[in-house]
Amino acid sequence: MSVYLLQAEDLSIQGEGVTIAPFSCALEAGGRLTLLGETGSGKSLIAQAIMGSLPRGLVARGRLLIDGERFAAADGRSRRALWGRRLALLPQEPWHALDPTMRAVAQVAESHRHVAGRDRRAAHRAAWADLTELGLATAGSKLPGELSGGMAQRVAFAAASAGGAPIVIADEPTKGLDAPRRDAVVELLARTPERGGALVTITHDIDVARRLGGEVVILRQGRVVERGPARQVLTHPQSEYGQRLLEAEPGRWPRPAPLGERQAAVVSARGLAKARGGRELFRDLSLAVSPGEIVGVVGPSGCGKSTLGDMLLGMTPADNGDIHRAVDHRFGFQKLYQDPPAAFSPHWRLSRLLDDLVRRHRLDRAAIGPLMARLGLDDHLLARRPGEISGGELQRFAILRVLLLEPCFLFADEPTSRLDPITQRQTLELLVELARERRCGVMLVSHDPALIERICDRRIALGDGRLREVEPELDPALA
Amino acid sequence: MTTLTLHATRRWLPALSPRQGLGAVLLALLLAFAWLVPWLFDADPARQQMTRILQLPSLAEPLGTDHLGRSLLARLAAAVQLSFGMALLSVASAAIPGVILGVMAGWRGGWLDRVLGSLADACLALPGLLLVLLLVAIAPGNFWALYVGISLVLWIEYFRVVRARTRILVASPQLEASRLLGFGPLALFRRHLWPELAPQVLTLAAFGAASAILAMAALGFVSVGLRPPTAELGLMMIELLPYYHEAPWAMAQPILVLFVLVLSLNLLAGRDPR
Amino acid sequence: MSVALASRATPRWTAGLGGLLLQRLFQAGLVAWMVGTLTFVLTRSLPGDMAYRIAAGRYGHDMVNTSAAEAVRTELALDQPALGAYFGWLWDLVQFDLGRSLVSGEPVMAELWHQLGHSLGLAAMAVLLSLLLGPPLGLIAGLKPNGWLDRVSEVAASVLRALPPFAVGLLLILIFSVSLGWLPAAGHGRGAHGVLPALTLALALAAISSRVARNAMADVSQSAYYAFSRTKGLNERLSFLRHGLRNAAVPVVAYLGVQFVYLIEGVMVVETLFAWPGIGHALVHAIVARDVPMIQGTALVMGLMFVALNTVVDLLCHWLDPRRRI
Amino acid sequence: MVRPPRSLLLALALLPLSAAADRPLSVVAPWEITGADPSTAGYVYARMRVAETLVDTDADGQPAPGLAGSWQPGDDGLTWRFALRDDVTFHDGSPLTAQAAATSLQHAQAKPGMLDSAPIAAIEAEGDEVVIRLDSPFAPLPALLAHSSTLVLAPGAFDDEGRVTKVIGTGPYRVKSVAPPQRLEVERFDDYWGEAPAIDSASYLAVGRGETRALMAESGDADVVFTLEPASRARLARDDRLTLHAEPLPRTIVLKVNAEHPLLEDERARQALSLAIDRGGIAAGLLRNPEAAAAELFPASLGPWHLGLDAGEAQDLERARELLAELGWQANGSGVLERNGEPFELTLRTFSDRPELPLVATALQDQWREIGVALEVAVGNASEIPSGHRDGSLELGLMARNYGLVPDPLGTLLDDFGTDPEAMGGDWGAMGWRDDDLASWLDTLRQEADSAARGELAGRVAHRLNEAMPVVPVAWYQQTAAVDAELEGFSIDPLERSYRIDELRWGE
Repeated sequence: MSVYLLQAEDLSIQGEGVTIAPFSCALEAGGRLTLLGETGSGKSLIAQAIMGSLPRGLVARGRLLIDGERFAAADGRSRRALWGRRLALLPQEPWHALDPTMRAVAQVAESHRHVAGRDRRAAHRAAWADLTELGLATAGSKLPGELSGGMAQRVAFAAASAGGAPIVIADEPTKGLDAPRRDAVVELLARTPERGGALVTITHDIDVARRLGGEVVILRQGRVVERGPARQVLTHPQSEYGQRLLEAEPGRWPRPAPLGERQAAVVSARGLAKARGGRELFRDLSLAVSPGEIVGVVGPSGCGKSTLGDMLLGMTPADNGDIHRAVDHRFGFQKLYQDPPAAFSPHWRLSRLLDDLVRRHRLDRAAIGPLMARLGLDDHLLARRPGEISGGELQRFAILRVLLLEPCFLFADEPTSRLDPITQRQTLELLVELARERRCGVMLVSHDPALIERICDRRIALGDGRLREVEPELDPALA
Repeated sequence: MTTLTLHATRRWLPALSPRQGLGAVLLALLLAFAWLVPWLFDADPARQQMTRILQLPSLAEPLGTDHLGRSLLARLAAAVQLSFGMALLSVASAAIPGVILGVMAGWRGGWLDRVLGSLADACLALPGLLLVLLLVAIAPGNFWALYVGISLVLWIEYFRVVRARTRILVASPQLEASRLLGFGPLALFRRHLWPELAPQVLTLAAFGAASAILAMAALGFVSVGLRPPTAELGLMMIELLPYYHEAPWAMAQPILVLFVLVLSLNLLAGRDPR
Repeated sequence: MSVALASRATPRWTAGLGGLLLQRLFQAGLVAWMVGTLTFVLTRSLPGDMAYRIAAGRYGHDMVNTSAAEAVRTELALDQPALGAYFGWLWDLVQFDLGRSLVSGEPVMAELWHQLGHSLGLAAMAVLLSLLLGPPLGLIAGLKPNGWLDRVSEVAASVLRALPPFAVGLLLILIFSVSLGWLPAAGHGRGAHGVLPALTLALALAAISSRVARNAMADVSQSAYYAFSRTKGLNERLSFLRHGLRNAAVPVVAYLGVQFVYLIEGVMVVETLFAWPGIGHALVHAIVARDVPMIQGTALVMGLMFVALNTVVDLLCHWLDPRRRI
Repeated sequence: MVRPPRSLLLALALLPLSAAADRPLSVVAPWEITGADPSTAGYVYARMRVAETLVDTDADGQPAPGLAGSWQPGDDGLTWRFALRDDVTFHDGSPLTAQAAATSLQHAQAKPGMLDSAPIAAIEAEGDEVVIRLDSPFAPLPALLAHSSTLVLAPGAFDDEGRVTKVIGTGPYRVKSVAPPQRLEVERFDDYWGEAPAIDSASYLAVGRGETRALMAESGDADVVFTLEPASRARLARDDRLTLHAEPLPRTIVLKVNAEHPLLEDERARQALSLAIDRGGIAAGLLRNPEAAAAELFPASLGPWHLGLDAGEAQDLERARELLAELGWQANGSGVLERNGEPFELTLRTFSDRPELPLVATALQDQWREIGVALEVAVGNASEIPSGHRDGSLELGLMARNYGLVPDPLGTLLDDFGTDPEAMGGDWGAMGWRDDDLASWLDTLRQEADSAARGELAGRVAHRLNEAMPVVPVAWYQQTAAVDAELEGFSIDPLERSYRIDELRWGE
């Protein structure tokens, strides 16, 4: 029996508009492999090829060796018997991957019963044991709808690994989670290799790759750009793309130009307080945002960051305290959203959406051309629908749409948390430049403290019910 | 891709998929048949020839004659014109209030939602058949009152579907963003709500039209609402029913026309966007 | 490590039931009042002389003449002022007294009991058959959207939607009783009599419920949790039973409530065609013969039956979908 | 319910036949059972031989002894004495006495029914005779007592308010169960005074739709099916498991004309409308029975009343146009006749209880369009014709008038035309028309007993009605029935009084 748990030889994928170059790897017991790359680089397709769950229309070629057994990559059906028993897949966005009408414990117990083969009572006990060990004792009998992102991730992990599969493939395990929960998930994943299994992780987050260690493979448009041990690849990357990827970490971004003197605030608030569902979010909070200034708000998810922004825009009432806005500009208060496609009606071409805006506010069309160039958007994008262009391009289009109204205040609610690192850096740099140029105050919300520390003029930390004005020089260790 | 998309729908409806294209073509053919026949053949739908009843389709009479010797071609064309008009009226008189109230209930929520909701539940409990029978009795022989009566019950389906969809959409960021950009309620409805609701509403319309005509046939079956010699799809089925053994092809024609109507409206409604 | 049974975060299915039943009770009261008033107003504004109509209903069209009409007018005191009659009726309604049929003289409740029993039996058998025919076909079609079965069932649904119930009924009689002789053509008495009318109704209902089931299953089979149930090791059958069926059942059961609207219209036609002594058939005669107490009684009972059926559907949805209990 | 020993022996004796005898007979017909009272549903109980009347009818429809063995009028024609049979018992075992018969008839007279058309002063019982006293002589009284609304029921059948709670008659079959409006089951009554029926039990089912009735005959669910749709008759004739029967009926499809209406008051206008009707086309095309074309009111089965006119000659479009031209009607642009600005437009009321009536109305609509008459057809409830007669709003009414309600058509004619010249016409007869001769002929016919004189008067009445056309005949009816080939002894009662199921037996 070869020492390798999982071996892939010249694994390649063809299909409409998708080609993944031949890729090989070998994972022995305790081995870790991380596929690092941006959206569309084909990293999740490789994982699905290994599992044998490629969508219709895509064909895999090459050979796979799992636990000594040889499989042809093209024949996905043969590997179905291994699902849950030898190969476990931790899906993206686990809160969608759990059955909304079935309680958490039942979804874990069914893996114990039908995959691991335990009888009903033993499976039930094992499920409760898993959940308690993951700190979910109270969440066991809840429905997925009642669980937070982090809790759902751990329930999905328990369900996926209940079958005792030695090889675990985790697809974007930290997507949409805030910093503390991201670290908890990384630690959870590390258990499999520590217990003699093999871990394949797919992520776009460099920090996660660094913490996991083991072999790192950097992918771009379906081709391997660089591979090697994490310590070496993630500190001194040889390839040019690797370096750009590293440069995209907030810690290495250049500091933006200083604000200069503060003019009269575009929006200021005094003694704000808000409670939600009986829990107090914040009390007697006062702040002011002056034109061109970038104010950062950071804190764990659910601490009321978005609610604060909505209050400044006047969309959510405050429990008490008052808000003063620069009155002369009716459409001056705009918002950027976390999930760009959700902020657009998917049925219309972008050109028509722009026409509506121009016709509504009688703007002059001449301003659009230069602004699009500035945002790096070329004209043929206008003929497409929001769903047919990338997340980065759509977010930049959202910025274009907002800037046409010359806003005086912009609330950016985690605008780049779903984007890839390079696009994230590019988008935020553009946002800061344009805010400075157009003297537009920005409140930037993010769950990534390093990002907030790097580009914001002032920082507000929410979380333990009190407002803490954080020192400008944030200690990098906290990142 | 069909070339028949009307300009009005271009602004309101996204482009038609091949499936919808087929539906539009079928519908256009049916309407062309209804409006061209009286123009090409000058046969009078009410002229009877007692000596030539239930004739097989022949060159002179392409669709044969019915139990009174009347030309089925002329009658079917007249029936399609009348029934389409009234099915459209019935669907519109059900869809328009249904959609408007649905959007209002979904958008505003709160007490308005509860009031409209309980009104809809109460109306759904009204035996629709009874209302139609009473309306027919009040205005005997008046088809229009009858078709509106039929839609008294149908509007609730539109209301429920639209309210559910609107509730989800109103909470979504796309509407919030557009509202911040300064778009008014009508623009929001046209750009965000209608394209999402259109497939579902049109599917309901397809079945609504068919059930309106079938309700007419059901009433004719218990000899209520008859008004000779008008040719109406539902009533033609009843008139030709006794001759189902002798001339099955005669009774099959109105049913076939209704089937093409249902299928074309169904295809036109398009696949559910989900 | 003893596992303390965590406190029940999601309450048993009976939670939130009280509120639902109360709301339905309120709706029943509203329906009773609305139906009563509406039928009262409508019947009052019916054209034609009520005395003549009732005489025709009683003595048949051969024997109806002015003397018969006058006898009926005096007997039933038809010239009562409208408002007095309305409150009189309302007062009787509160005491659950629906009065006597003007045509047959029997108490309305007795007639309704006999006819409603038959109609309810037919409707129940029809819904059962439609659930056996429609949803299973729809679920299988939904597993492979746009597959050949999906297209065939869509066209079949359109055909069944376009076919009038009496055409379907005639076809069934021709096949099953005339040529095959398995089932009686019409009438009532033995259980076998109800099969063909119920099947006629069921086909119309199945056409719609199969499309609803197909759409529901198409959503479920393309959802993330269905894929995860497969990749975590469950075979196709277990995934379908444990995750596919239940999630697809919720919209299908919810749609049941709306289906009864079509059922009542179908019942009228099927009862006339198969000579089934049901409520639809009786309602037509009641309206033609201007038998006002019978019309009001039938409308009231049909309305309340509808509310009851919707309550049952709500309970079923409440049980099936735990998300509603939070 | 313990069966009396005597019938037990009888049952044993018939054992070998019992296998065939106890196969139930199922009868299907279009008419529903609205209740238990003879005035509303008497015809079903009479036809299913559950209850009987004092007077019966013989094979060719003349009055014959029923529960009353014999009867004769007093010399002044005002008191009639009916001698009852002495060997008759009701289904509840009680004997038929004169007093029981009198009370039953008194209940019948209190409710709307056939007895209203006779000037009855009192009905009493004297010894074993029922004595009926009249205000004025009325020759066709025995015929009235043959109508199903005068069925004789046992005293136990009535509650204290005179409502019939249970049908206890004297017929060969007794009610086993009744489920209005559709189903009635009867079983043999062993102590029947007449000849015991061969078939043990029978059921009656009311089926409204013609197609369903035909299919029940074809599928063998029904042994005897009455009133077949014209369209399905041809198909059933070809089925060898069934035998088809058809009998002309004294029921005629007629047009009731409002003779006071400005367009219709002139006799020539009525003649023109009658001449424009293609009776042959309607009879052959719609009713699928060419002999049904009726140029006159009374069919051949009514003997002296029948004139024997040919339907073909009754159609003459040219003559019709001439008559209308004489009255000053000219065709306007759209082909409709007009006279000083007023178009020739009429509304015809009919009803759909009899499915062929709306069809005939549609045929008339097109045929009258040929001569420029615009006809609007309103299909509604049967009662709209008598109520239209009463308030004068009726213009034309298409209906099926039964001149054989009782064995002698005079009864119906007196209702439809009347004998008082000042107040002629009736709900289902003439409207706004008077003719002194006709009134006097009908009046003498009421008293005249000699049949030769009655025959001559009948001919004169028929001729006058045919010229004046207060009521325009269109077509005669046929009673049709599809019978299981294994049944023997089936015949159709021309007066539709009885299904004669007691004469049926299963062949070997």
